Amino acid sequence: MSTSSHHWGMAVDLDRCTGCGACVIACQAENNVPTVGEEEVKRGRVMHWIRIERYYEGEFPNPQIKFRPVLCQQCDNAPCEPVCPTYASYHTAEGLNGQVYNRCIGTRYCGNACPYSVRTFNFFNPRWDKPLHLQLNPDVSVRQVGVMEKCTFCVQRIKAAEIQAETEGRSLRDGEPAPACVASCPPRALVFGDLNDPNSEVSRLARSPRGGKLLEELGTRPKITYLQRGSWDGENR
Amino acid sequence: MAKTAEEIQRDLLRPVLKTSWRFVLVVAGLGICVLAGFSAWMYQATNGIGVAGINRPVFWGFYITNFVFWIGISHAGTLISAILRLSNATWRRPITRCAEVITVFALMIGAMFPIVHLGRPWLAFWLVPYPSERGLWPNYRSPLLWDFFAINTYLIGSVSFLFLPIIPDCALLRDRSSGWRRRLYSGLCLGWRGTQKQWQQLETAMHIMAIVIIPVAVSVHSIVSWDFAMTPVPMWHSTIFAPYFVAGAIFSGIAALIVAMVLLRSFLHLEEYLTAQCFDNLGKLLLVMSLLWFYFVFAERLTTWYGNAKPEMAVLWLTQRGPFRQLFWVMLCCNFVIPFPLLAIKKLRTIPGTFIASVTIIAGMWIERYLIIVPSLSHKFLPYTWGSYRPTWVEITITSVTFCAMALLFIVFSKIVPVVSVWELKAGLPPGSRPAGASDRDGQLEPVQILGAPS
Amino acid sequence: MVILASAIAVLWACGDARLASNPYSSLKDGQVFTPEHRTITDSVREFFGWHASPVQPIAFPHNKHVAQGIDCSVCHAGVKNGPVAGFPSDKLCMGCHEVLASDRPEIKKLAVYFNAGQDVPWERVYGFAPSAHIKFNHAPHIRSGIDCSVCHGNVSRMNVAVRAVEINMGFCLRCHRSRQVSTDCITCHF
Amino acid sequence: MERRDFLKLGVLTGATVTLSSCEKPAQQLTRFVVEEDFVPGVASWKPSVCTLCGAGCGVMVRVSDGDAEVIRNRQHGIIRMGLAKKLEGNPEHPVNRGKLCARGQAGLQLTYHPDRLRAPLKRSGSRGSGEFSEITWQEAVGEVVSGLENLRARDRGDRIRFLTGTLRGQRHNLISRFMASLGAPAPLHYGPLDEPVLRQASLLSFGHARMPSFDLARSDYIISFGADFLGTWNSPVAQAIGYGEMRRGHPGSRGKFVQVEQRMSQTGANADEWVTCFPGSEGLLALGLAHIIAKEKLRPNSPETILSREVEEQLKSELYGSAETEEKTGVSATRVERLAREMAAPPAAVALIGGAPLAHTNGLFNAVAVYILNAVLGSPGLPGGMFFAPGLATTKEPQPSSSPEFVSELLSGKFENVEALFLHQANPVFATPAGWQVLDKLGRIPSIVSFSSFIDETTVLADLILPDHSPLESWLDDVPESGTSEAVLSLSAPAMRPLHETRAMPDVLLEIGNKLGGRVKQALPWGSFEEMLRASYSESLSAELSLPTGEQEKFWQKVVERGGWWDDGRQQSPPKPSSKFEVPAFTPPSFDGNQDEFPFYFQPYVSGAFLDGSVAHLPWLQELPDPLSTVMWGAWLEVNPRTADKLGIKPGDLLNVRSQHGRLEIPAVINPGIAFDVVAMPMGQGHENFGRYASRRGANAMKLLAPIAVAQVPTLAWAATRVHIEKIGKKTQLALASRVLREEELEVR
Repeated sequence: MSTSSHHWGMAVDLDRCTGCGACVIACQAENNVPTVGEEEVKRGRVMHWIRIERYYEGEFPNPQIKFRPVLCQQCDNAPCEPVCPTYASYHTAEGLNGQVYNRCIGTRYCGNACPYSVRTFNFFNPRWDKPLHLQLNPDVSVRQVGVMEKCTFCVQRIKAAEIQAETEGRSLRDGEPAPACVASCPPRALVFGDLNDPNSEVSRLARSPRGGKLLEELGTRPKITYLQRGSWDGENR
Repeated sequence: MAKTAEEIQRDLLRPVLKTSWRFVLVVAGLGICVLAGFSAWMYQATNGIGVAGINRPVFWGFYITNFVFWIGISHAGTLISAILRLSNATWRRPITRCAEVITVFALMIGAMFPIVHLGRPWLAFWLVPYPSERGLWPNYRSPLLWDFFAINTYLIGSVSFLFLPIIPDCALLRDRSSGWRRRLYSGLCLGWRGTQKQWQQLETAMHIMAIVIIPVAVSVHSIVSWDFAMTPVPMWHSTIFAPYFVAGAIFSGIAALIVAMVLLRSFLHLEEYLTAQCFDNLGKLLLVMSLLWFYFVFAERLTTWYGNAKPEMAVLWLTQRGPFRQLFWVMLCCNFVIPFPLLAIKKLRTIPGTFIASVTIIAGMWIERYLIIVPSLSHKFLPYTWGSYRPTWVEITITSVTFCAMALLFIVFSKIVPVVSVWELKAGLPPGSRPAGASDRDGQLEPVQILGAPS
Repeated sequence: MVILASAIAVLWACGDARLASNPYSSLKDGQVFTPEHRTITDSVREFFGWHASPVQPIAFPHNKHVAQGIDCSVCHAGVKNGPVAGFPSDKLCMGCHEVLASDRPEIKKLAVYFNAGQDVPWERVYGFAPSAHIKFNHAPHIRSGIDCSVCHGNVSRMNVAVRAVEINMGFCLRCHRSRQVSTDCITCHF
Repeated sequence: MERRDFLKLGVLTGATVTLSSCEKPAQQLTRFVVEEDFVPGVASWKPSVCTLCGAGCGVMVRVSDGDAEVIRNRQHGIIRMGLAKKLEGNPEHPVNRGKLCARGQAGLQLTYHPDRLRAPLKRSGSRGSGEFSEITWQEAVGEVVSGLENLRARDRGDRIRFLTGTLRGQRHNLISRFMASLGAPAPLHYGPLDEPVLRQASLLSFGHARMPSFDLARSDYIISFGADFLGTWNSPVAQAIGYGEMRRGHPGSRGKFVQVEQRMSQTGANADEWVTCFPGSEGLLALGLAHIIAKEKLRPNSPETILSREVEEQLKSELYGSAETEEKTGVSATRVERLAREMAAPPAAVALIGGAPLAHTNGLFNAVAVYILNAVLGSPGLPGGMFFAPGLATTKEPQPSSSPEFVSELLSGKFENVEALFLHQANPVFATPAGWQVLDKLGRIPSIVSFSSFIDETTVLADLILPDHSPLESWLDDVPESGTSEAVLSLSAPAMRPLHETRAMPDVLLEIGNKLGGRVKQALPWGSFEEMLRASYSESLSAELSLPTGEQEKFWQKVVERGGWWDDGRQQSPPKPSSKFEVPAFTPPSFDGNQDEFPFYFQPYVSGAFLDGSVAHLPWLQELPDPLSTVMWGAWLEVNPRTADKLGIKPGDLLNVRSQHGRLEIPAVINPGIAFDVVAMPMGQGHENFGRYASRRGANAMKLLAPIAVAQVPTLAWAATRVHIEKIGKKTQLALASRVLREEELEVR
C-alpha cells in the first residue's frame, strides 16, 4: 500500500467515453510506444498501453455497442507483482505497479498473471524509420527486446509535476499531473488524481453509485473506477 | 535366470568396453541434431524471442510445455528406484540405474527451458541470490524462484542418488580397463576397495538418499504446478494442480522408463536381465497411474463444469468443443483409451504391449501439458483480448531436438557406465549360483572377491 | 549442464546484438533507429560495463578555467534547472577567446570550428548505458546542495576531464541511503 | 549515426565510440552550430494550429532539444535543435479547450515522416513515373517565374489554375491575390469533406453558407441524422467536449441522444436510441417529426419559434403525417410520434445532419428538412441549440469556398485549355470517382507545380515540386468556422525550425511575385508571410477591434504567444431565417445500378483514422484500431451477419465488390450494426502512391462510386451507388485488435 502522501488513481466514465481513440495515440506519443507493423499485429503483438474494448450487444435493427478503455489498473493487490522473480514488477511507494525495464529478464510471468492482459512485451527491438525517432520523448526510456512494459500512469509526468511543485514550494493541485490519455480525452471520460485526497475529483467519482471495478471479484483492488453508462429513461424526470 | 556372476559381468560390461561403428554413427547423428537445436536457440537469442510463436495473451507456449514435460519425465527414476529400494522389491535390480539416469538427464533438459524461453536469457543468473552493492535479491514470493531452488535441489539429490550405486561398478571397470578409462574409473570409484565398512556406508547412504529424494521429487512437481496454480488464470487457479501434476509426472516417468528399457534391451542384448517380469510389474504400475490420471482429469473438469464460472467455462469449452477439441480427445486416447486395455489385460501386458502403451502415454502427456498452458492463456477474462497460438519452426526444432539430446546423453552414459547395475544384479542371484565363499548377506562380500583385492 | 553453461557463455557474447530479419521496418539498417547494439562487441562491452575514456577534439583544460573562478554552470548551463548539464556552444567559448589566448594551438582549433560555423564535437565523459533505463535529473541534486565533485571528481584539478568517479547503482544508492532519500526503483528507472 | 541517437538517450557515447575499433561516427558528421538557445533537457510548450481537418483546433507543442541529422547548404551534418515531441490541445483555445483528437496528435508525424520531401524536385522521367531529380530552390523558383512570365507574355493568365484543399485565412487570401494579380481565376478547392451541401442548406435557410455549430453541452435532446459528430464530422473535438457535458455535466439530468443511420458509426455507438430508416429518407423523417411537433403544438408559438405561419401550415399537411412517414422511411408511426413528443418535451433539443444523408442525390432536401426540424424545435440561437460561430470583418473576407466550382469546371470540360496548375494540399486523383477521369484530365495540363510535402497520387504528376514546410515549421493562421460561440482567429509562429531544406508555400509565392514584379509585386507587397500576417492583424483586426495605435505591437505579441485571438465578448447572434426558408418538396433519392443486379447500398464512410485518406500515411494512425471493426493497417467491407450467412461469407473472406463503375477486392468484416441491404466501407485506404505506410494497402472506396452529383449542388453524391458482392474463395487474415464481437461469448460457445 502507499506509504507516501499520494495514491494515484483514475476514473473512467463510460457514459462520456465515445471510443474515439484519442487516448491511444496520446499514450503512444507520450511513452515511445513503437508501431509494430501489419505482420506483427497479425501475430497479436501490438504494443498499445491502452486499448478501447468494443463489445456488440443485440442484433440489427437494435444493435448496441459498449466501449471500455482498458489500461493497467494499477492494482493495489496486483497479481503481476508477486510472480516476478526479479522484482522488475513491484509496488512503488506511491502505490503504482512499477515496471523496472532494466531489471526485467523476460519471463512474461506477469503478463500471464495479469487478468486484464494490459502488459505488452517487446518481442523484438523496437524500430523507428528515421527521422521518426526524433519524435521520441526524452523523458521516457526506449525499451529493448525481451522486456515487459505497460502503462505507468505517465510516471514521468507525475515526477515532473512533483519536481515543479517542489521548486515552486507548493503542493500539487488536483488534476495537475495528468497522464497523456487523460489530458487528451475530449469528453473528459478519463479523470486522474490523488485518491488520498477525499476532495479530488477522482475520489468523488470513485464514490459514485455508478462506480465499479473491472473484474472486481478477483480481489485485485484496482485503482481505476469504471462508471457505468446511464440510461435516459432511467435517470430523467 | 541361470547365469553365473562371471557371465553377468561379461554381458553387462560388454557394451561399455566394446564400441561398434553403429554406436559412433548414432552418436554423430544425434550430435548434429543437438547442434542444430542449439543454433536455433542462438538465432532466437540474437534476433529476439519474437521469432517464436508466442504473443499476447499467449506468453507461454512450447518452451514451458517442454519444461513441464521433461521435469515430469524426470520423476521416473527416484520414485521407481527409491520406493522399490525401500520396499526391497527384488525385480527392481536391473532397472533402477536406468531409471535414475533418465531422472538426471530429463532434469537437465527440463531445467534448460526456463532459460530458453526468457526474453533476455543472458540475465538468467539474476535468479541466483547473491549479495551485491545494489542490495537486490530475487523475489522469494515468485513460484519461478521456488522452481529454481527445487529443481537444483532435486538435481543434486538425484545425481548423488545415481552416483552412489555406480561406485562399485566403477571399481569393477577400473580393474578391467586401461589407459584413460582406467584413470577415469579410478577417479569415479573414489578409491573403492569393497571393504565391509565401505559396503555398510554405501548401504546407509543409499537408504538415506532413497528416503530424502522422495519428498524432494514430490515437491519439485508440486512447485512446477504452482507456477500455474498461483496465478489468477482460468483453469489454472486450482487446488488440485499439485497432486494432479505429481501423478502425471510419475505417469509419464514410468512410461519413459519402459521405453528406454525396451530400447536398451534390444540394442545391448540384455534380454536375460530386463525380463518380461520387469515389464509386467512396471505395466501394472503404469496401469495404476493411468487410472489415477484419468481420475484427476475427470475430477478437475467435473468441478469446473459444476462450478460454472464464466471464464473457466470459456476455457473448458475451448478444449471440449472449441478449436482444441481434437487435441483433447487425442490426449485422452493416448493416456487412457489405448493404454488401459494394453495394461489391464494380462495377455497384452507383454513387452511390446507395455512399449506401445508407454509411447502413446509420452505423447499424450506432452499434449496434456500443452492443453493446460495454451487454452487458458488464450482465453483470459476479457474476451476482447482473446488470442491464439501457433508455434514457429524455431520452437518446433528446439522441442524435437530435446528428444535427440535425451537419447544422446543416455547412449553416451551407457558407454561409460553399465546401465544395469552389475553388483546389484549379482547380489540378487540365488545363493546357489553364487561363487564360493559368498555369505547370505545380500551380496555384501563377493564384490571383494570379484575385485580380486590383493591378498 | 555443459550445454547450458556453454549456451549462457555464447549468449553473453551475442547479447541482443542485432535483428537479422527485421520483421516490420521497410528500411535498411542505417535508416532505422533502434536500441539494439550495432556489434556483438558493443553488447559484450555494455554487458560487463567496460568503457574507455573519450578522446576530446580539443584538450580543454578545466583546471585553468576553474582557476579563473568560472562556475561550472557557466558552461554547463542546464545543470541548475534541468536534467542535462549540457555542453557549451563554441559561440560561448569564442565570447572570451576571440581575444583571450587566441594564439594558443588549441584555441586555434576552436577558431577553426567556429569559423566553419560548426560546434565542437565534444565527447561525453559520463553517462549511463541505454539498457540501464536511468532518467537522471541534475537539477534536484544541485538544489539539495550536492557538490559537482561528489559525482565528477575534483574537476578543478583536472586538465582534460576524465571519468574520475565510477558511477554505478551502488554509488547512487549509498548516497541516497545516507541522505534518506527515496531508493524506490521508479525514482530513477522509468 | 546510431551513436547520436544513443547520445540523445543519454548513453556514454564517447566511450563506446572510441572503443568500437572501426569508425567514429561522432567525428564523421560535422556538428552545426546551435541556432537557438534553450535549457538542455527542459521542454517548452509552444502554440500551434492543427491543419488536418476543417475544425481548426488550437495546439500546444512540447518542444525539447535533440540532435537531428540535417542537410544544410548541401552539407550533411547534425545540429542540436528544438524538436517537437508531442501535440496537445491548447487549453485556452475556445474550440478544443486543451483537448485533441487522435488524428491531431498524430499530426506530429507529418514533420518527421521518412518519406517527406526534403528539397525541390524536378520531374526527370515521364509524367507519373515518379522519377524526380533534386534541384536548388533558385532553379525551382526560376522555372516557375519563367513559366509564368511566358504565360503572361502570351496573355494566358486566365489559363492558370490554383487547386488547394479547403483553405481559410491569410493563406487563402494570399493565393487569391496572387491569382488575381496574374489575371487568373480565383483559387479552386477540392476536399471531399468540405460539406458543400450543408453549406448550401445553411445559405438557403439562414442566409450564409457556413457550417453550423451546436451547443451540445447545454442540450437535453440530440437527434443526429447520420452525422458522425463525435468522430470526424464538422468540429469533432468541440462536439465531443459538449457531448461529455451533456451526458454528465449537469447532475440529475442526463441528455438523450438519438442517432439515425443505416450503419452504426462510432457516434451511433454512443446513442441512447439508434434508429434506422431507408437510405435517403432522413429528410422525410425529420419533417415527420416536425409535423407532429407543429401539429400537436408541442412547442407553442414562443418567441424562439422562428418559422413563418405558412411554413407551419405546410408542415401540418398530412404529406408528413406519421403514416406517410412510416411508409416512406420505414420507421414505425408509433416510434415517430414517441420520438417527436420526447424531443419536444425538454427545454433544449437540437438536430444534426451529416455524412451519408447529405451524400444522397436528395442531400439538399435532407439538410433543409433537418434545419426545419431545428426551427420547429426552436433550437437556433438558443442555449443547447444550434448557431453559427460569430464572424469578424477580417474573417468574412474571403468566404471559405468549397469544391463545387472545381467539380463543375472539371465536368464542364473547362480543364481542357488549362496550361498551368498549382497544387496545394489537394489530391483529387485519389479522392474522386473513376468516372470523372481526373487523372487524364490533369495529365493533359502542360505544366503542374505542386507544393506538397509528400508524393501522392496527384503530386506524382507534377513537373515541379516545391515542398512546403510541415505545419509545425510554418507560420499558421486559421479561422475556425464552427465549434465555438466566440469569435476566434487561430495564429501561431513556427514551433520548430525546418528539419529539411523546404520552404513555406506562402513565402515561395511571395518570392515568385517579387521576381515577377509589376502588378503581382504590387498585389503582394510583403517580404514574408509573417509580415503579411502581422499586417493583416495589426491593421485590419486591430482596426475592427479599435485598438489604440500604440497597442498594436503588444497586441500582436499577445496573439502570437497565446496561439491566436479570441473574444468572449462577441457572442453569436441568433441566426435569422432567410426569406427562402420553406419546406422543400420531397424528391426520392436515386441510386446508380438496379436493385436486382446490384442488391446492396454501398455506403463509404469517413474513416476515423484517415478522414478522406489525407493522413493515411501516418504510421500511428495506420496502427490505430478502428473503433468498431478493430482493424489496423487495412480496409474492409462491413456486412450484416444475416446477409453474410445467406451468402456464406465468413470474417476475412475476400469479397469481389462490383458496381457499374468499378470493382474492388476486399476482405469482409461482420458487423451486427448494419442494415441487411447495406454494405459499408471506410474511406482513405487504397493509396497507390503515398509513402511506405499507406501505399498498396487496402482499397479505395472512391473508385467504386458512380459519378453522380447531388441535386442542385455540383458535388459527389458518394452514398448513391449500389453494388454486388460475392466471395472469390480466397481468405485473408485481417490485422485485428480483437476477433471477438460480443462479451457474451464468454458464456456460451
